[in-house]
Amino acid sequence: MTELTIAKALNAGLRRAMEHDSRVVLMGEDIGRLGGVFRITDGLQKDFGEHRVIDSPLAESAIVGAAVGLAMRGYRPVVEIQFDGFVYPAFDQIVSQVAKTLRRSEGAVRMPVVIRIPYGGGIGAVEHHSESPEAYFVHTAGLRVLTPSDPGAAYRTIQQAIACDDPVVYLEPKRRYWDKGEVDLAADVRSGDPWCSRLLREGTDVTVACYGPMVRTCLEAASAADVSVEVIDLQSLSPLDLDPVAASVERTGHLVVVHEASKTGGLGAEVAARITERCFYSLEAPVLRVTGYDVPYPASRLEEHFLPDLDRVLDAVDRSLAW
Amino acid sequence: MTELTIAKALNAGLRRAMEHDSRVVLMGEDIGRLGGVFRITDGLQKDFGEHRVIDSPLAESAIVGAAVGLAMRGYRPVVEIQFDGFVYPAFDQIVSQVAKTLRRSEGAVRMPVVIRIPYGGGIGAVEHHSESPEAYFVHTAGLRVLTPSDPGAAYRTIQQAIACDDPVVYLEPKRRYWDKGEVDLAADVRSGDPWCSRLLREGTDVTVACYGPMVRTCLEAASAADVSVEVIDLQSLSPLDLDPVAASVERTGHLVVVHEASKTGGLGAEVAARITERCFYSLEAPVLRVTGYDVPYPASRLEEHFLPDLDRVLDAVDRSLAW
Amino acid sequence: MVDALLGSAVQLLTPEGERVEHPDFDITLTDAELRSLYRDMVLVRRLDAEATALQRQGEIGLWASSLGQEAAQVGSAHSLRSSDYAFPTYRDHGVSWCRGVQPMEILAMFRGITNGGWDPIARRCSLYTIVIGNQVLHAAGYAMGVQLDGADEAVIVYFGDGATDEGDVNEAFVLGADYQLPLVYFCENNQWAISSPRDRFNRAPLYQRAAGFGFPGVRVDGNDILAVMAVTRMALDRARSGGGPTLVEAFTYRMGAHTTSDDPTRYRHAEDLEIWRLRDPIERLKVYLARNGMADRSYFDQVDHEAADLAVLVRDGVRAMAAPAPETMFDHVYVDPTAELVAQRAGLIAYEESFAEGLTA
Amino acid sequence: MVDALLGSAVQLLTPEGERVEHPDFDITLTDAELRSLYRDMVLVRRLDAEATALQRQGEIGLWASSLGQEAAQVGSAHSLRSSDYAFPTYRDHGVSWCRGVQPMEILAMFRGITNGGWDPIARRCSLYTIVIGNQVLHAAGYAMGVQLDGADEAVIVYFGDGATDEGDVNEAFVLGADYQLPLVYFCENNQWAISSPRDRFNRAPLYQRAAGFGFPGVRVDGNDILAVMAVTRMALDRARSGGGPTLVEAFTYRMGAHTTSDDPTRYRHAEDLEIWRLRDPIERLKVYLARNGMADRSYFDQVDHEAADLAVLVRDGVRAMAAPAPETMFDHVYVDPTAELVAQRAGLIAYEESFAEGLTA
Ligand SMILES: Cc1ncc(C[n+]2csc(CCOP(=O)(O)OP(=O)(O)O)c2C)c(N)n1
Ligand SMILES: Cc1ncc(C[n+]2csc(CCOP(=O)(O)OP(=O)(O)O)c2C)c(N)n1
Ligand SMILES: [Mg+2]
Ligand SMILES: [Mg+2]
Repeated sequence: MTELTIAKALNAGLRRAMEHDSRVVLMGEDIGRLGGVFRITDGLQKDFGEHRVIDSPLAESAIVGAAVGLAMRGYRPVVEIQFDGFVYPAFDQIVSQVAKTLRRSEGAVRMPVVIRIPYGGGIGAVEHHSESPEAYFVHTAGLRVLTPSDPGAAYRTIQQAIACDDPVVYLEPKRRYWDKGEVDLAADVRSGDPWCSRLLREGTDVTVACYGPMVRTCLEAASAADVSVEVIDLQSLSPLDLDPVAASVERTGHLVVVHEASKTGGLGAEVAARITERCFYSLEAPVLRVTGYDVPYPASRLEEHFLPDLDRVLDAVDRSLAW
Repeated sequence: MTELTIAKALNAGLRRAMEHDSRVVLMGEDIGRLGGVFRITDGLQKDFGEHRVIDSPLAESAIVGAAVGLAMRGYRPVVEIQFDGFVYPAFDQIVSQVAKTLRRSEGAVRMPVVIRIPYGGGIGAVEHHSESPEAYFVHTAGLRVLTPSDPGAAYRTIQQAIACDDPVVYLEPKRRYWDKGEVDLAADVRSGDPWCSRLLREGTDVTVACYGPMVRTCLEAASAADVSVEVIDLQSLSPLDLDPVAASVERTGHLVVVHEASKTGGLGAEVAARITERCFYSLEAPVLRVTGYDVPYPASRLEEHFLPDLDRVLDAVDRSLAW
Repeated sequence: MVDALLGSAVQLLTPEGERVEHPDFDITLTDAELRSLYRDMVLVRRLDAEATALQRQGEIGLWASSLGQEAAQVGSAHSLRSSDYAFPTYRDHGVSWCRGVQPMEILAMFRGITNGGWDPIARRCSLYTIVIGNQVLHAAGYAMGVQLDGADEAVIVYFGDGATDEGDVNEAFVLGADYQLPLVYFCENNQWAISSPRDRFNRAPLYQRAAGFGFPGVRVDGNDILAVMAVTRMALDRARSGGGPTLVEAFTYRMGAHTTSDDPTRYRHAEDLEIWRLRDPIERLKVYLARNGMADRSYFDQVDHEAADLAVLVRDGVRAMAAPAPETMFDHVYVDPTAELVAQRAGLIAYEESFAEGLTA
Repeated sequence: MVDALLGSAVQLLTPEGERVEHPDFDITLTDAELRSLYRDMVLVRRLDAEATALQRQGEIGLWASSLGQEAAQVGSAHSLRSSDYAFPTYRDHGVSWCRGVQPMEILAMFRGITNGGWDPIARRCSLYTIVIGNQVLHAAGYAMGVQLDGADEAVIVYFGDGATDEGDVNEAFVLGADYQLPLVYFCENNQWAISSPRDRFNRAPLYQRAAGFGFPGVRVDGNDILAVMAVTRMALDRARSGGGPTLVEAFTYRMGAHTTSDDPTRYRHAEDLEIWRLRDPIERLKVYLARNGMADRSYFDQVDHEAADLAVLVRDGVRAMAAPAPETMFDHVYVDPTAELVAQRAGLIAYEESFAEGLTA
């Protein structure tokens, strides 16, 4: 086991995937010589060459559209969108082409495309650099959506996303890039299954479901709570794996869902709707949501008030128990 | 009162808005000489001139981006996206600019932009012509989203959308364009408030919430049902007006939400989550959703199986009552 | 007027069917090759006519006619090697035909039983792309792959005059120029984007767009199949030999409605068609073939018979084309279905069966 | 090398500060006007330096430096009438400065207390746009409005060399050409888009992009403020008089990092800067002013003093700039808040107050 940051774990995972399969090519703005603005691809162009780590033009639709074409040719493109707020120019290619090509071609043309996006707030950035767009992708049939929450998961799931024959929107919790954790670099993880929730902390009173950047927040909240909180990292946002959540809620009777994205139409609504349907007679309180507010992501000096924090999670835990 | 189709009611509403306010300009592909592929703008270029009914280039981002600039200049642009599936190239301008400019400018720059989109399936069209993208817009803070369900509502709400100083995504249920209904052309409706649900049919056993093209389906289901079904047309998808739904559910104890869009991450989830939180002790069954499946919109000869119909609504009503 | 617009367009066959010289472009074809060009154009036109009729009869939902654009499509597609790859639009029946896509495969989408219709990898011809401009980026990405493979292949991508307004097409020009891709951008300038006339705004000639991005552009008389082939071949050869991309603007005319849903009388004059009828691509080649003794009456008759047979095949085939089972909509959403989709699929089947039971009960 | 790249760029002042003639462009300015150009460039550079320092001290979160691009920005913005409208990027502090935007208004966004900073309508200068290329379409739409109004106004929009890759910018070229908009596309080609060098791919000169869309493009020495003004003025005059759009490519260099988050040593050589230091836009004008007796030592000293005062004002001003109350994030999401937002706002306030109570209890 090696101690790595999420950033370095992703770098190691990308390297491993490229070593394993020569059809894996990387493409994105500034990912080559610079190694990406977050250095996730650091050193990869030097080691794999300009033909496999491709500095793209400043054009997101082109990046994703070219990935579609590369996949049609049998490549496994892994593209980087520099920041969450810059994925929207590529939205058309993602929704109309990446997500639908397998279906349209009746299985003839696979889209093993990974779209890496650093997402979420908390780093004091300017506008458009702190968005949480996951709900858009989760609502889009044909896409898979993954988000790791610690270095070990990052190392595993980035390789599994690349090995997957379906398109994967891979959301990297940028404020956690520098969080450290143990990674088993020796393990061959490609064949593992990332499409599952992870029970990260057992508890008996309330279940908290979260993902990506909010996982650490929720684990901290659980440690600080004076009740027993079970914490589940959803990890796979599409498809959702709610079996562990339902099983947990059947025991606790209480569920709180936490995400940074705005509340209305966010993933919390889907989790709430499904769990309520599955666990109608177990729930002792409605599923509560702790989320960003329904406002454009605010200027950075206000973001701490926008982002769910430990106290807001605990507050919801209390409200659920007091229902 | 005059009997009109939704298409003609929209045309009359647009005409009225243009007569009333010379800052209202229309822009879109083929909307001028041709009058739009659905003829919604028929005759308007002839009567108001090429400078107010502008045939645009074939470029959706340009259409919406130009609308932003026109609004900055004090105009009230009403743009047409030819079909639902072609709004995605404009998604970036909608999410990053249309939705955020008022907030970014701290109120200095208003965005009275209306983005008209014929949406939904059921007309036997080829791919990309039957999408229901409303969840994307509802999740985007800063946008308002409206969808009319009958000619009277169309005539009223299109004018109210244009009179609104916020940006409005105006979703027109294309399969209902030719549905007829009574319209009061004499009434001055501009100052009315479209941001509300409409109780369309009273009932006591189950509440059905729906919108746009599904309203007629649900009304027909209610007529056919052997229980008493209350039907509420949400009409304003953002902001949602759930007071009438909550009031209804407190009486019926049962709620079914119906939409064409895919289930996961669809609007039904939000309605379910909110109503469950508000009416936790009144609900005798979980909120059930009748929706399109989580697949890309299918080829047209399969669409009748994808789209919720009268029987699927009744089936959900039964399941809710039998819970 | 057309001639003025055609401007510097490459021409090897006049509208009257006379062979002319061009300083930069030439082509030599055998009589058999010339005949097969004629044959393909006639058959594609017949396919188009039948499809239009089938739409009127309600057998297919929509049809986008290729009428008048046969030389541009058949000529360019004939220039491809079988190892090359083509990305057509929804109107390029002449292209898919030449790639070996079967008539029923082409019609399946318009009948509404699939959003695809053929195996794009086997045919080396992508499915029709409906979102304007999207496929131009796919072609650029595919060409990047060809380049990475070091393969002796070229890629051709089709799009309309209207499509050049879209961001995607221009971003694809950037990709082509940046990476010097083995790619031919083939723009069928048929003068109309639905109701929007190309010359409405006195726009710059489309082929000139290329120079601003850093690669050559050339305008060809799109109703002259010899010129189309000469220009496209040269562009494909350039592509394969590492010379980078070329924009070919085939100057032609959409003789029909935009699609069967369209009513062009609302925005263009019937007279405008007359001038283009005189420039018909099939008649032009026919006159040339006949005048030069490359084909005779019996050959033309034989082709007409083939066309009549095709018409029967198409009519019968389309009517026989049944919709797949409803639950097939759950196939191929993902390579392996998710648990949620397995459940939704089962729900649909059970639901449909409940009616069947109801009926038998 | 730079000179080779500059190619046909319009120049009126050599890097050595010598006035030269150009066959097509000229400009006559009073000594006072020339001095004010110098003054604005010096002040903008000082603002830039202070902001960079404040970022290092953690007082602002990020800064995008305009270092080296002062002539392009100040020269073009000085060419505007007050009734014209400007659409700058995040780097165009020289532009916003000349439009009368106050230093604290510029810095507010970088300090993270707003995503805006000033009233764009009052300043006739839009807010900085961060999504690359978006504002070019806004400018086109705004120019459509100017045209509809029949107003004697022009619009200028700024964007970088990298931005020309984006679909939006090219779609904006289509709009400009189609409607012959009163618009000047002002591209600051500073040779870099973060780590991506402009000449990486031997791309076509940027100003040539215009011709392919049907309007003129011109390259100007972006470090020569006289040439920038001469070219921009002519383009603005053309725009106002119905002549349609122009693309101006100001050939310059990004002397600093992309932003304070960037580390350019990873992708470019320090030596490359040397050649551009010799082409410094401020020094060039200073030499010209001094050599021709248009300004003397005392004037230069006075400007330096003004710059020092500005620095103090900026430092103190930024440190004093407090974050607004948390609940202001709910303001101006809609013109009138929705019921849901009223409730969420109340929830936030109550929640924050619960801590205050906790503290006092
Ligand atoms: C992104 C997008 N916007 C709008 C449409 C609707 N539409 C279909 S064809 C067409 C015109 C296309 O014109 P052109 O590119 O010249 O091709 P042509 O139909 O003439 O072959 C339009 C606007 C679409 N399919 N995709
Ligand atoms: C749509 C979008 N993609 C990516 C980015 C991230 N980004 C910010 S600046 C920049 C480079 C811009 O280069 P250029 O247009 O030359 O302007 P310059 O910064 O050199 O002034 C990039 C890629 C962005 N802001 N917007
Ligand atoms: Mg066309
Ligand atoms: Mg630059």
